[in-house]
Amino acid sequence: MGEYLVEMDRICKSFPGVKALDDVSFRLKSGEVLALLGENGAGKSTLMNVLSGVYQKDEGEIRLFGKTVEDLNPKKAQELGIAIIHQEMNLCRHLSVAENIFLGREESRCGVLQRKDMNRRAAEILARLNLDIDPAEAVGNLAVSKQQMVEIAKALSTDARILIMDEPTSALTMSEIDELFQIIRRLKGDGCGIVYISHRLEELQNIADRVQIMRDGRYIASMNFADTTMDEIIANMVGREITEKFPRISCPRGEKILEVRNLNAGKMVRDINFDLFAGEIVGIAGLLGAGRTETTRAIFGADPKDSGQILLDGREVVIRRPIDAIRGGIMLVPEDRRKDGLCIKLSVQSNISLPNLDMLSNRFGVIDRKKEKKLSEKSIQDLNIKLPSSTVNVATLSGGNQQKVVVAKWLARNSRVVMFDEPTRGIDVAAKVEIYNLMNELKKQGIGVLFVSSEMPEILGISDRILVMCDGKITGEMEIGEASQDLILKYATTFDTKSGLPEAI
Amino acid sequence: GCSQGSQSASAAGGESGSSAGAASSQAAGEKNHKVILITMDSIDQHWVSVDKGCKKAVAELNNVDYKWLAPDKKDDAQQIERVNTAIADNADAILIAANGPDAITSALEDAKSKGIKIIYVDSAAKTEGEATFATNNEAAGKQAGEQMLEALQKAGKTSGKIGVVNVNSATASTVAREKGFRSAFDGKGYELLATQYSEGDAAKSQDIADNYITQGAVGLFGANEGCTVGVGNAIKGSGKSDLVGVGFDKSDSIYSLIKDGSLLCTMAQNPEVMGYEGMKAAVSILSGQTIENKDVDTGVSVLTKDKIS
Amino acid sequence: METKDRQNAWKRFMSIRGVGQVVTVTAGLIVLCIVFSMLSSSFYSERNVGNLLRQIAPILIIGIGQAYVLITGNIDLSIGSVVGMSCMISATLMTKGVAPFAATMITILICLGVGVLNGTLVAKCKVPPFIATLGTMTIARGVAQIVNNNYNTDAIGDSAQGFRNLFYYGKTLGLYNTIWIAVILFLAFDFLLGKTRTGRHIYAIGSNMEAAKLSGVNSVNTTVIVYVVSAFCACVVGLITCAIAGMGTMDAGNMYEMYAVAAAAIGGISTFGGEGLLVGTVVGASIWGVLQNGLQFAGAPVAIRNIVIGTIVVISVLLDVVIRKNKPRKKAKRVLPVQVGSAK
Amino acid sequence: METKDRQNAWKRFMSIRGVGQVVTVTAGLIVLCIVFSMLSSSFYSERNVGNLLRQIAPILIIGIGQAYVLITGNIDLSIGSVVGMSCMISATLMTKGVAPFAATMITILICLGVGVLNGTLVAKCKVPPFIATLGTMTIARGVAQIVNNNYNTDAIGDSAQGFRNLFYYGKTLGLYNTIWIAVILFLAFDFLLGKTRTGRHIYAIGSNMEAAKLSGVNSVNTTVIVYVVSAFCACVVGLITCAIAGMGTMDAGNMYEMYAVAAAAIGGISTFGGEGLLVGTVVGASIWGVLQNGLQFAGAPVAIRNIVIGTIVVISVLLDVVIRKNKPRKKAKRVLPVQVGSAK
Ligand SMILES: Nc1ncnc2c1ncn2[C@@H]1O[C@H](COP(=O)(O)OP(=O)(O)OP(=O)(O)O)[C@@H](O)[C@H]1O
Ligand SMILES: Nc1ncnc2c1ncn2[C@@H]1O[C@H](COP(=O)(O)OP(=O)(O)OP(=O)(O)O)[C@@H](O)[C@H]1O
Ligand SMILES: O[C@@H]1[C@H](O)[C@H](O)OC[C@H]1O
Ligand SMILES: [Mg+2]
Ligand SMILES: [Mg+2]
Repeated sequence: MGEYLVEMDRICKSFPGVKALDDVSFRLKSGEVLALLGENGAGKSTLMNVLSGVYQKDEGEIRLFGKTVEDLNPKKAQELGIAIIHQEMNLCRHLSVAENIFLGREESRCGVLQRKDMNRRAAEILARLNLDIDPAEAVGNLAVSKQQMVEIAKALSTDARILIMDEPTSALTMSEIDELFQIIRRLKGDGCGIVYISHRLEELQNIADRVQIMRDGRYIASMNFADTTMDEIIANMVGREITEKFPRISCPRGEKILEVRNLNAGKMVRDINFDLFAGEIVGIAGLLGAGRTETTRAIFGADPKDSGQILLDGREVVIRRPIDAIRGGIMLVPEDRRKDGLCIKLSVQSNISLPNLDMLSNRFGVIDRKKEKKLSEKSIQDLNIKLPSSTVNVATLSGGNQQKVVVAKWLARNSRVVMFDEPTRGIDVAAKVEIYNLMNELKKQGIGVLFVSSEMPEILGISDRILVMCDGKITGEMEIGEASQDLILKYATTFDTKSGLPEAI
Repeated sequence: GCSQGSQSASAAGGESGSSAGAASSQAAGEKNHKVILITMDSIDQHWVSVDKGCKKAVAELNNVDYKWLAPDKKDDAQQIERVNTAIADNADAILIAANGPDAITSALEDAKSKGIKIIYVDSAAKTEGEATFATNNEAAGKQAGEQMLEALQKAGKTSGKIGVVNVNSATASTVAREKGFRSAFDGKGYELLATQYSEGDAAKSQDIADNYITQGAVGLFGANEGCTVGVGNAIKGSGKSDLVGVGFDKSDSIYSLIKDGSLLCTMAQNPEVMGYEGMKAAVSILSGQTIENKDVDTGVSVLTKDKIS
Repeated sequence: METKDRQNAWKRFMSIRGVGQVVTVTAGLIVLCIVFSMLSSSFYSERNVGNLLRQIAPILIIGIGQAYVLITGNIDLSIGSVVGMSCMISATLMTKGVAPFAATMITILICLGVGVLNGTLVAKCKVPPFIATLGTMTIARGVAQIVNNNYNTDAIGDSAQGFRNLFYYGKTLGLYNTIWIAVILFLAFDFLLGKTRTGRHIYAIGSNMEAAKLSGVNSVNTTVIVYVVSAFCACVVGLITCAIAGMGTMDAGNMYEMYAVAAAAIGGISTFGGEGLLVGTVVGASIWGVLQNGLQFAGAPVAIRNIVIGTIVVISVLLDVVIRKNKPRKKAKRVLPVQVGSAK
Repeated sequence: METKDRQNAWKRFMSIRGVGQVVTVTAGLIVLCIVFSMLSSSFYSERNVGNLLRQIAPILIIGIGQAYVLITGNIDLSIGSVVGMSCMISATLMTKGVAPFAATMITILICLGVGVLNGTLVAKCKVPPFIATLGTMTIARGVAQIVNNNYNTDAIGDSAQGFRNLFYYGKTLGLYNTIWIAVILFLAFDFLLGKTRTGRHIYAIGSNMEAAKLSGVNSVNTTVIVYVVSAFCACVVGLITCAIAGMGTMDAGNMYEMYAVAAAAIGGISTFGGEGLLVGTVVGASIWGVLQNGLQFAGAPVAIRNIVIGTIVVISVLLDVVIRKNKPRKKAKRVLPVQVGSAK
């Protein structure tokens, strides 16, 4: 392996109130893939943002290709050969694919944009990634995974020597990930250095040469991937051993709580039928876009239903709006916490009480502050949420705690059914375990738990029964004893012959 | 020097131009009369002239604290607020050009009950004032109409469309002018088109006048300064020298439009006289004298090309 | 440790929705009052204080309405026209012999209709609020004009003296009734916003519409409510305007929607929604009123007045922005960071 | 298969930033013209067409400026006041004997200053655009008033006849100069927006500010540019207004910022930023102008006019919203999650 492309020494970076990076050093050699690992909030993105000029370091030294650089900004970093795929999707949805790829680096002749040229060059880059995307299509019209690939294409188009990928695969399909790995290997062969950040540790064995681990804004360890084990990595990340990754408990199956009969809603919820019993966690597996989110939303009344019945404890409930579901005791912990879960400008207390205000106010709608405080403080305690006081804005909490707030708002009242939609997406190992424990707790209390997840191991590790969806329908159901990855995959790809062949497998 | 001894004198500038040396040679111990002018807005030249007349009188009288409080546009609520302010500011007399006869009445009655003397300039309100110095707007409007009629008949146009550009339907003075103007054409065989309102904005007035011309109008009337400028410019722009434009008020722009023949004439009011006489009357009343003529028509002169040198 | 706790408590207090801004501008208001008292002796006279408060009242009332709308992240440009409509409708009815009470009720009903229309267009038809209310602003002005056939009305007459006293000329316990009306409306709407379920829903949809919906908030109803509140406030100001002049004027309320935004925004209501305290609007409206009144006493010409007011609007918001900048900010993230175990 | 391709091409065409809305409102414009021609014979006369186009020109020009600002997701409320400022400054200078050319240049420079101030407040100081430009709106009106000591100016005089012809009264190739000015500005700014890097950056920051910044787009400069364009357009309209009246009027341009929003929004410029075609503004301004002009010919009273215009503003945007809603939602993409080995 070659010389150092990047040497960062003793970097410090503070945000008001948080020391995000504390004396962190970092090395990247040419021709290597370095996996940068750590819990949520460890400082990975911040470190890479410093390297790519998004943030200015407070202290420390950065050398690129052996030369000290100061005053990095995104443009300068790009010119020096650094490309970054940011953790948050960073595209302009109104602009075309080609316009996004060349944003900030447009080619123009005598002031006139060379649109055709750029479209042609974008098409070449997309072809290199084996992507069938029209460069003239507006990005907003593409599926999320395709958008992610456009971001990757954008990074690659700069011919950078240093490529940073911050969770690039979280929205990609299997074939796209394969494609990405091949490209990474090719770039590595060309002498590029690649920083790879991911919470999906399974991926590492395919590409990682070296790992660096961070925790609480500090450097913890760095080693060759070949010389370490996954357990050692996790222990370093978390600061302690995680004993049980999937803490299953067993309860006797009780009576039937929820019955969904012939539910149809839009194109992605077609003739859904299932039951849910007390004392069990039912997992819903499926491919991305199988219609699971839409199914939970339809049950909850967030989207209109076309037909079908929902029975709770044997009685039919009419759910037209979320409030009907809430009153009936059916809760939904939504998929996208930032977008759907929290009112970020309000206090923790207000967030927790929001769906429960009917219980907290008298018949004139006046809120009983004392009751409100009691309720929120109880749920904060129950869920072990760490915060200075329940009146602080949720925005000031760390992400894991924010997420617990999302859960807390639904557990504060007596519920019969709780639907979790991808509750562990993008969070680290230790936090995942807390969420599993929580679901187990509900199950013990006799509450029906519906658990939507795209992660096969956790579906298999936690559920008592698994439903598989494909193309808006339930295509399979199995007890945990008979479940296997292969079986789930088989059901998950049982498409209607009418609706054509799957686009990608 | 200026304004020793009197705290409230002359913190003023611009709008409330306090007259030079107003307070200077006042006998020690004797209080100045505080007189406040409240106009409809601060925009038209017309009010500037009223203010000029006031200042002229103030300079002669030498015992007046004078302020001009102007709303930034014609708006009843703003005018009422100005009256309230004048009361709170302990005015002895208010010279006011009432936006309309009704709206301001209660506020003025309130002022009267505090012993403040009310003198109307330009436009009176319903509550009785000490005196009024104004144009008889309806008569002046009729006069304007007669000027146009005469010119049209002289040109052999005994029928045709006539357009009217007014400020809005709420300003009593200009509505009266329109009424007078229209009355001049009663039974004379012309078609008076529906009035269009421009808020006295010259550019808007011109768009309206252009459209009238397209509709084939033979004569155009502007009810105040802005309207008249718009009418004159539209006639000028159309290049139709046979169009008859008649308007109200005087300003530099209106003069040049008359000079180059775009406008036949304008009804020149005498705003300086309103201000000058109004101020003098106020001070007389405040010093305990009675005035004879309580309702003075300050008159209009018809300004035609040959009357402007 | 203890001082740090106290410091933190202060910081926390200052960081609650808009408290910081309220504190800053209250200080500004006090400074303004002192300056004007120094510039003119009549400014701080008993008479002028009553007068000043009465001048502030209408701005405060429309400011409350606009604040409600702004907190949901929307805007209401139709306020001024509704003031005009209310003024013209009530006056026209009274000149036609309708009893003041009945005229008032009918006027309120019609104005609330505009609120319902605004709310429906925005929440149900998803028309951008700026455009929706620009449209209703134009329409409502048209209604104000058409109602008495494009003329200001005649005087509403002696039988309406009670009406005029109630809304403007009368005093109760030594204070003008207009001031009482503003105080009562403020207390009522502050209670509604701060202490009730509906109020919480208003903040919630302004902070995150999607999350609020999924928490069972009826976003359409809530949006309609805020626009109805706004229209109601504008309607009351229209009645006051009618009482002031004793007649209906077609262009009453012109530009009031902007004064309302200024009052609310100076007082710390975020134009992006989700935050702000109604008490801020009181301070904002007071600053606005004090400026208008004080600059008149100081004899500042209209032009200077505009320049001063514009500058103060910008500065007051700038201050807030500067203060916020120094407050820790979380970056919005697709993936949420979690701190397990290590969080103290 | 081929028809499907053609369908797709059509769909894609209709889905490009704002094309759909442009097509819809163009149809509306044609209908309006037909209706007015039927209502009044003079509407479709040669004379009126020239006139009408000249009346549309200023609205188009300020519409272009506002469109630029709206596409970045901001708003410019100072447009009307800048029109007034430009009118007063140029007129005052000319009455003071400054040569028209020099007066024009000085006026433009000062107005561009307002644009720079707006852009800086919004992009650099992060003041919400609504408040920032509400402030500069008030300040600029104050400047317009103060410039000639709070009076409208005298006539700009005979030496300025060339100036007046250039901006309003003269014709070139049979068309009024005002129309040519609008056409040239439209072509230039359409080119800038559609064909250059700056134009692309304008769309980009309106679509996703964060992403644009990270791609090296200078968001502050770009924002300043759009506000400068807006101020420049307003300035030109101010010069036209001065040429029309031959004098400076302090309240020139009152409310023009709203007309500008209406023209842009009717023409499909999204008030949320990121999309819209400048050609839409041409249609939007035309609708606005045709309504004003046509309703006068049709003899409609002012009140009816306001109601009609307001309704059309709402309907035009409503149509767009409805069309968007019925656009087929993206069909579900079927994709597989990663499953690379199992965790060790
Ligand atoms: N712009 C910012 N302002 C304030 N605090 C910030 C900002 N960006 C990051 N932080 C804080 O800095 C710390 C490190 O965050 P960072 O995003 O680098 O973590 P990460 O390791 O990338 O986590 P994840 O795996 O969740 O992406 C966190 O406490 C975070 O809240
Ligand atoms: N508002 C929308 N506009 C366009 N497409 C949508 C919209 N909402 C959902 N979809 C698409 O409908 C499909 C079904 O989505 P849904 O979220 O129900 O699937 P899912 O099984 O929950 O998948 P995921 O694991 O991604 O959440 C997805 O492909 C999604 O892209
Ligand atoms: O006489 C006044 C003058 O013409 C002004 O311009 O408009 C209102 C009139 O009362
Ligand atoms: Mg990160
Ligand atoms: Mg989902």
